[in-house]
This record gives sequence, C-alpha cells and structure tokens, in this order.
Amino acid sequence: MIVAKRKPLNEIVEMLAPYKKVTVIGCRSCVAICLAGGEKEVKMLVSALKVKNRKEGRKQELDGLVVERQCEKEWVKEVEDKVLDSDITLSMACSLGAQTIGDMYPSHLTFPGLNTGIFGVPEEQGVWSEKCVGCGNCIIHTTGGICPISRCAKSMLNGPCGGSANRKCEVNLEIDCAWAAIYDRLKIQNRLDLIEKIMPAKDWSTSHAGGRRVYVREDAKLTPHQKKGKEAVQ
Amino acid sequence: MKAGSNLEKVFESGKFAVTAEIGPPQSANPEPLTHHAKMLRGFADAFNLTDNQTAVVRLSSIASAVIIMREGVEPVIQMTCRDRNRIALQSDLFGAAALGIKNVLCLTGDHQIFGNEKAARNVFDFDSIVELQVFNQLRTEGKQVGGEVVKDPPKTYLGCAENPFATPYEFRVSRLAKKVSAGADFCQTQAIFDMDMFEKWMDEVRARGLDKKMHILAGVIPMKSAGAARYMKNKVPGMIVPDHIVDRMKAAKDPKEEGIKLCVEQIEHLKSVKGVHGVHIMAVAWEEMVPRIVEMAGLLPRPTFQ
Amino acid sequence: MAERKPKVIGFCCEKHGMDAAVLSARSGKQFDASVRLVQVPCTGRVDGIHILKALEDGADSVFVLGCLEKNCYYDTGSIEGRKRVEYVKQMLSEVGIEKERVEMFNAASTNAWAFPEIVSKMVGVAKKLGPIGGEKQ
Amino acid sequence: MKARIQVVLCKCCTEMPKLLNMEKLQKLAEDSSMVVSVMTVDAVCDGKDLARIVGEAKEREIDRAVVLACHKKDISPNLLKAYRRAGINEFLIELVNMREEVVLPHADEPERAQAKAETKLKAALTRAIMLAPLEKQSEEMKTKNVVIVGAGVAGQAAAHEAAKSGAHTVLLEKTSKSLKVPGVIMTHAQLVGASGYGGNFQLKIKAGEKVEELGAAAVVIATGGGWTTLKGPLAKAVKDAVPLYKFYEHMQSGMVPKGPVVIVDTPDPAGKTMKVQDYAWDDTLETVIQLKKKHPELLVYVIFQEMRAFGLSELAYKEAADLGVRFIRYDKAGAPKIDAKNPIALTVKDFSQGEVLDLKFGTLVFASIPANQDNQMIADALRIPMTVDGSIRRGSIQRWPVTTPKPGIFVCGSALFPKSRELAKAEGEAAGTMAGQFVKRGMIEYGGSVAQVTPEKCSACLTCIRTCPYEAPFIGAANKAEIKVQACQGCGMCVGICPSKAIDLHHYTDDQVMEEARTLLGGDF
Repeated sequence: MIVAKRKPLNEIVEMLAPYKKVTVIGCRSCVAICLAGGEKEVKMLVSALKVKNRKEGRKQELDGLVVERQCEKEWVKEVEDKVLDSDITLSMACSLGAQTIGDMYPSHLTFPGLNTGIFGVPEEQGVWSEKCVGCGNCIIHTTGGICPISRCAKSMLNGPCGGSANRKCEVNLEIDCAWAAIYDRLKIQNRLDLIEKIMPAKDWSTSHAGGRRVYVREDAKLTPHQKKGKEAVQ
Repeated sequence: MKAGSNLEKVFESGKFAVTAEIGPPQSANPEPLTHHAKMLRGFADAFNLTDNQTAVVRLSSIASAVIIMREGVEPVIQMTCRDRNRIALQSDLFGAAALGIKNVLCLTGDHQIFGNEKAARNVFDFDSIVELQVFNQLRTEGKQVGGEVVKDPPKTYLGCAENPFATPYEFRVSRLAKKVSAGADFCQTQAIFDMDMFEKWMDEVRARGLDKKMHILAGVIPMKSAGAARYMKNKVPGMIVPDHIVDRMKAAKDPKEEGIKLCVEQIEHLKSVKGVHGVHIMAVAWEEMVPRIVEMAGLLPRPTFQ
Repeated sequence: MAERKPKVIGFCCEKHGMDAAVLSARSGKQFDASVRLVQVPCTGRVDGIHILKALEDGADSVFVLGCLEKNCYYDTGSIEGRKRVEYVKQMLSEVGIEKERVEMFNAASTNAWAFPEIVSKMVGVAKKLGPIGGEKQ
Repeated sequence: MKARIQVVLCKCCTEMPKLLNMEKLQKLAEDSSMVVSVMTVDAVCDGKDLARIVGEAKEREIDRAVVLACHKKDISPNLLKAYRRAGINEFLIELVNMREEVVLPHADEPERAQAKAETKLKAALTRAIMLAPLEKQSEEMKTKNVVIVGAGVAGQAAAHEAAKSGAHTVLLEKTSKSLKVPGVIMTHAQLVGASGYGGNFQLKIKAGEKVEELGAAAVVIATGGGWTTLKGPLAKAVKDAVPLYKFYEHMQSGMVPKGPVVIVDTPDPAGKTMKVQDYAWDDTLETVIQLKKKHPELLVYVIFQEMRAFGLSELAYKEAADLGVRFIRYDKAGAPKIDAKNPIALTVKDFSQGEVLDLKFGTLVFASIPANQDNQMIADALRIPMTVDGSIRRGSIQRWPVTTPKPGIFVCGSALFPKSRELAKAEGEAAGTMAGQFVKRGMIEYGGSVAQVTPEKCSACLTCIRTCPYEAPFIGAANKAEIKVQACQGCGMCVGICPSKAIDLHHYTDDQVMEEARTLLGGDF
C-alpha cells in the first residue's frame, strides 16, 4: 500500500496560518491503515491546531472529515460543499488524494498534510518498509522474489556491493542487504545459477524515467456513447 | 594490447605491478595534484584518481588525470555509476579516451549519504558490472548499449574493484567471476589486513582460474595510528581489521613508523601469494609515504617500456 | 481580581489509577482542588483526541494515570496509554506548546502517596505555564 | 434527547454536610430540566434509604439516575441491584464519588470544594443524559472440564481443589507418571493448540502420537520448572550432576548419595546476574536437614552467591548449620569452577573467609530452577504472554496472583517463577480453587461495557487485532472487524488505537468521555 506520514505540525501550521476557514480531509484507504490520515489522525490534527490557535490567539475555523478514497473523484464529490465552503483544504491523504481534489477544484487551494513516501509493506504494527519503486518492469522472479531496485540502496542489478557487512546495508546498518537476502533466498530455492549470470543494463523507460505514465485498459474504458447521458463528474 | 597503457604493459610483462592512489582536491586548485604527481613519479606504474570518493565533491577524476599526465605519470580514472547515467558514462568514456586516458576503473560508487551532499539525488542507472559490460562492448564491438554503432570506439584498459571481506563471503568470488566475464582486465581489492581470509579467497579465485583471466592487485593501506586501525575496524563497512593488528598499532612507540613497517610486511607477504600480480597502495592523505613503502618493499625500480 | 485557578484534568483508569486516588483521600491526604478526574476503564482506552480536546477546552495540564506497566489489569493497557501520551506530547512540541503539560503516570492501587504527588506536579506545571494563550482565554 | 433523571445526594451520614452545602447542590439538581426527582439521604449504603430511593424512582418513573456518594466499588453492588429491581438498567446509573474526590481531600477549602462538587454534578448530569442501557448476556459452559497442564506438586494440588467444586479435572502429564488424583489423567500428553475463550475453550491435546480435541471450561498451567534444562559450565563439566528436585526424590526413595554432597546455586555461577528468586532455598534447606539427619557422617556443602531464607526458614538455616552443613558464600570473582578433565572437585573462593577451597565431591547438585522449556509451546497454544525469562506471565495482581491475563486460564507453581514445593502446592490449590469456582458458575457472563465496530468506518487494517490482548477483535465474514463479545474485557485499547475511529466502547464512548471532561473543565474552582 501507499505509506505516508504526517508533515511536521509546525509546517502545517505555517501553511494554514493565512486562512480563516480550513477543511481537513482524511482518507479511509491506505493512509488510514498506515496510521497517517484516517479519521483519528484528522481529528487529532484538527484538535492540535485548535490548541495552537488558542495559544496564538488566532481565529481560524477548522473542520475535519474523511472520505472513503480521496484519489477517486466520486468520493471527493460527496464532500464538495465542505471543500468549496472553505478557504483552503488540507489533504490528509497521499499526494494522489490531494491532487485529485486540486484537479477537481483548480481555483480552490488544496495543500498536502502528509508526506507521501513509499510503496510499503507493514512488517509489524507501526513499521512499514519499502519493497517497490514502481519501475514498471518487475524482475523479482529472477531475484528470489526480492526486489533489488527498491531494497538495495543503489538499486544494483548485480549486487551486493562491497560495503555489505554482516549482511546489512552500508547505508543503514539496521537494514538487511537486499543482495545478501537474494543470495540466501536463491540458495534455498536451489537457483544460485541465476545470481551467477550478469543481469544486463535495465530498461528504465517503463519507469518514471520514461515520462509520466498513464495506464489504460481499453476494454474497461467507457465509450463516448456510454458516457453520454451520465452526469459528468467533473 | 587492449589499450597499450603502462599498467597493461607491466602486467603483460609479468612484472609485479604497483599502483597508488591520488585523491583529487576539494577545490579548483590543480596544485596538490601536480605536487603529488611530481613526488610519486617513478614509484608506481599508474595512479588512481578517485571519482568523488565517499561522495565528497572533488575535482573531477578526468580533469585530474589530465593534470597528472602533464607531469608524465599514468592515470587510472575511477568512474562511478552514482552520478552519471548511461549517456554520461559513455560520453565520459569517449572524452577520457580522447584525452589520452587509457585505464578506467568501473565502480558502482559510494552512496551519497556518506558524503558532503547528502541531499543529492543519485543515478545508479548501472551498477559496476553493467558498466564494465557496456564499456567492454564499446571497445570490442564498437557498439553502445542502446545499439548505436560507434565508428572510433575508445581503446580502454578496464579495471574493477572487489571486496573479499564483504558479505555474503561465499558469493564474493562468484561476483569477481561475473566481473571477469563482463570484461574486467584487472581488479583492485579492498585493503587487506586479514591475510588468512584473503588467502582463502585467493584459493578459490585460483580454483576458478580467475587469476589467469585478470590481473589482481591486492590493496593495502598504511596506517598512521591505532585510532585509524580501530576506525577502519569498526566504522568502515566491509573492512576487516584483526585485533592483533589493532593491538600492534596500540603497542607501538612510534605508530607511524609501525604503520609503514606493517604495510611493507603485508606487501612482502602478498608478493608470495600465488595469483596476486601487484599491489595497490591506498595511502589516504599520506601520499608522501608511498615512495618509502615501495622502496622498503623492494619494488624499485619500476619497469619502463619503449 | 482573584488569582486564576489552574485547571488540571486527569484520566484515571478504573482499576489502579482511580483506586490510588481514592486510597490517598481515605488516608487523609489533601490535594489541590483544581484537579478534575475522568474515569476510563483502562488508560489504553485514552485516545490522543481526549487529551487534545481537554487542552482545547481549557485544561492547563492533563495527566493520564494507569496501572503499573508490569501489573496492568488489562495486561498491556498502561503501555498503550503511555504510547498515546507520548504521541500527543510529540504533537504538542511540533506546534510549539510545552509538552510538559501532558504526562503519563502509573501507580499501584495500594500506593497512597503517589496520587497527591502527581497532582502537585501537574498543578505545578499548570501554575508555572498558565493557561494556553494566556489569561485572556 | 429527553430523560427523566433522579438525583440522589448522599450525606454519608454526617460527612458531606461538614464541607458541602447540600441545599445548594439539591437546588442545582432541581434546576436541571431533565431532573424529575432529587433526594438527599443519610446513606445510600443503608437498606432503608435504598428502599426509599427505589420507591421514589418507581413513583416518578425515572429512567436514569445520578448518585452523588462515595467510591463506586463500595456502593455499586447493592445500589445497582436495587435499581435493577426498579427496572433501571445498571448502565444508566451514574455514580459520582463526592466523598473521596471532593470532601476528604479538600477539607481545608470549603468554597472550592463546593464549586467542584457543583461542577461534578453538572458533569454527571451531562454524562447521564448520554448513557445508554446495556444488556449483559450469558452463555452456558459446554463442559465442566478443567484441564491442568502438568501433574507435579502444583498440578496435583490444583486437581484436588478443582474437583471439590465439582469440576471434571483432566491432568496432562508429559511423562508416564501415574498418580492418584481425581478425574482423568492423560500421560505422554501435551497441550498443542487452543481456540475459544474462558468458559468454552476447545483444546488440542497431543497424547502419544494422537492429537485429540477436548472442550474445557478452564485451564490451569502447572508446568513446573525446567528440571531437565541445566545449562552452564558446571553442568557441562559434570555429566551426572542433578537438579535439587531429582536429588530430593532419590533421597526420598532411600538412595544413599555418594559423598561429599555439594549443592551449588547454579550451573552457571559466573554467568549473568542471577535473580535471587530463581533459587529454591527453602527446599535446599529442607533437603540438607533431612540428608544430615539420615546420614550424619556425610559431608554436605551449600555454595551460594546470595541466599534468602525468610521468616521461619531462618531457623531451618540455623538447624542445618548446627547439623554440620557447611555454607560457603562466593562472589562473581571467586565463582566456583570445575576442571572438566577432573570433574570430581570444585574450586571456590569463600567470600567471607577469603580462602580458596578445593572441594572433592561425590554428588553435585544444583539448586536453581530454570524456566520450563515447554512454557513456550503452551503460551503459543493458548496465546498468553510470557516473561523474558521464559516463564508464564501472570495477570495483574488485582485479578489474583494465580491468573494469567486471559480469563479462564490460571497458572501456578514454578511455571510462574521458581519456588519451593510448599509454595507451589499452595499456589496449585489456589489456582485449582479459582478454576473450580470459575467452572461452577456454569455460565459465561459477557457484554455490557464492551467494544463495538461500526462496519462502514472499518478499513480492516488489523490494528485492533494486533493490539488486543484478548483476541476479541477478528475479521468477520464481511471483511470488516468484529468483536467477539465473549472475549472482550472492555478495556478499550482497540478503541483508543483504531485509526479509522470505527470502534467505540459502550459506556465510555468518545463523546461520553470528552463531554464529561469538557463540563468538568467548564467549572471555575
């Protein structure tokens, strides 16, 4: 899932300071699950901002609410009144949610309340680790099911580098060296021959390097005929 | 001859090679390079010019190479994949070759977190093995990685680095073999302090015949103090410094002298290891000691070729 | 004008926290009247929003009082409670509000001394820091 | 929201009026629009007053009440029972502790106390209006089985006591030991899995090669110490060294030990900091006294780092010393050592005398009791916590010393931490009694102030499931969290942590808690 974390509150306070009426909108999807932007976090943020305003003697109206999936227009549409009724919207969703609101209401200000970080796996309660960078061309069937692009600090295709000690990454000694893990995994799978082969230069054109990506499923798209008569969401 | 560099000639002649490292300055001043080149001329066969090593911004390795070449010494330029994508890497290889640089050491590169521009965005389009493979294809087939045919491809002698002391140990020789098949002509190892472990690694290298397919330069570092030994033992990832070496440095009355002595002893030992074709002396910020070490180790005079 | 009375609120767990308060009263201990107690079943029930809302509603300081961590009636409840308090403290420091205003305490129900000490500490904090946003509030 | 509230002001005989103006409080209550009855009584704990209150409640057709009296644990059982008779749900009675929260601690400040009392009344009224009736439910226990894991001293004692309450005891014994105990005894049996909750567990028991399912109302863990897991250099050097309990058994069966007998506290004397509680000193003293009495000629040494002989055990220590047992204290620097090549003598430095002693021994005994290795398997099966030492972790003392945090699972003896036979037996009896009483009820009562999920808000993030110590939350058929009410203890941990605010706790909802706090903060005192 997408893992994000709240921006430091002082940054948020500064962002919102000039505005009189603020709507904070959370999301019940990924960011709720990663404890960053669900209803609880929205409520606590609003309350903390109110306490701050009390301290500063600042008059600011703050309201908090959550939508099911902020990256989808239909869900945002449900709270349109609240969005447009405010001077600014603080999105407590990932950047996708914030941009969805922003794209739907271009003249309205929508600021991010979270820093969107990683495609992460919840390793345990409160710990999320990056395991994919969305390169658009998955190779983990050749690397023992472990992604070296996201899990190696240098995205090496022919690792590990010379800085790996005690099977840990030199960049962060708490983190396992991805290539040591790949070696171990391939070993138990009896597929060490894979790691002996040189993995050639990767084609990055499927990643963000190839430009902004839009994935289309032609058969799922509505035809103009189908669209006709339906209420235009935007 | 692949590139006809001095280093290549030394190797081909079967002589025990010596290379050393010159760290480019953290400024636009060429003076330290000229100074070191003059001082070290004749004490090693080629000199490595590091490429923003440990991700600290320094005078570029290609420019440094040109500067020391003016003093009549041969450079080995390091090229890391951290700061350049395949466009820049291939372009720089052309440029280096055009400027007369014949030795290139392919490295993945230290992560920027260790350097003085931690907020940098890295590239890592390639890793060192892909870099070797691509450069090798350029020089042998005259073809870029993207397929473009190059009319006048660079003639370059390709090197790599390998660390016998990084985990997983059992994969280290295999990884060297990958570098051989990617096209590496020579290899400089991480600094060796644990001779037993190195020899074990070399046993396996020889067992796979890799010493016949490439020239291995064993890395050594002269230490200035017990503190330096401890630092390398505890702080430098992938470096193994046995306790007896730390203890010896600690017990020494004159640690600097002891460090030199130790280094010379190590070189003597490495000369006897089958398959080792030379040493690479990394006298970090202590370049002035290289002549003494080379002399004490009985490696003078260095061979010359017409 | 009379001196402003501090406002201190404490969320006490029903099992040990509240009993510690009751025992101290029964033992003849006096404590500052400005403390208001709200009973919760367990400090693990305390949500950060309760604490923040109390500050919003005019509390000068807030404490949470639970079982000793190694003897919590609900096993891990007071550990949960502490984590909630720590999170709120972090939020407060991010917005530049004294995090000492919020504190977690643990006490055994058989400890008659703990409660008055907690109260005097939190009343002390309330008096020292005054109301959030000053007297005008 | 409309409510018909009764407000009862208890004078606590004469205590409250000493400080509070009861009339003003009464007036304040009367002024509230939803209050239909206000009474000031002498003592709510008095039967006559209680009858009056309930009579008035019925007459005025009140639907909820606020009672200003003392600590709820003192008065609630009778008060709630009385109101129940009047048809008022117990969760609609708001009790305010005026005595311990206002009158006693603020005796020197009558004015502030009065203002505080008034605010507390207001807060209670606020809360009372928000309260909702909650029904407790019950489920019949399907069996009277009490499964006791381990048939040692504690387990046997537990079986005897549990049987007294009519429980069917099932003892699981790892070995083939046969015993005369009430109920069934399964030998070569181990607990390997469990589901359900206190009152209705479904256990998986491996007996020999077979795995059987067995229903149980309660479980008693009496695994004892890890007698066979002696670890440390001394145990390694001396292959035939024995743990104290083995030595004691041999002695009881009439075997004459080979002298001299050396009893050392631990096989790892120079190891990490020992815990005094890990040594069965009472048993050691009892053993050496018996030994010396039977065989006065035998040389007996007790070598220890720290010994605790409390109370009457002090006399045992003296008796042992008088019988000629030699006690030698050591410290870490002079810790006992045994040369593995010559494992018949032990070298130790006497801490008090300073001399280094070479003691030849015929029998080497260890007094320590390591944690039982089986504890891990049992804790995994029942999903209960352990201590870092590998013992079973007990629940809060307020739940009694022989309980685990999970209702219906009891623990006793050295499974908790090493202890003497005598103490293990006493604990076994306590655990057996508790398990017996638990089963005797025949019903599991649950519900009331428990957690509830609003499915539309739930993101199925699993946070509640990971946090709850009782395994009450689970993901139901609709892929949303649900609460297994029978297992819910009403702590509210899942409520406080739910990132989607999809869970609330009955009787302590967010609104109820925050509104009460807000009203209390509204007062000026």
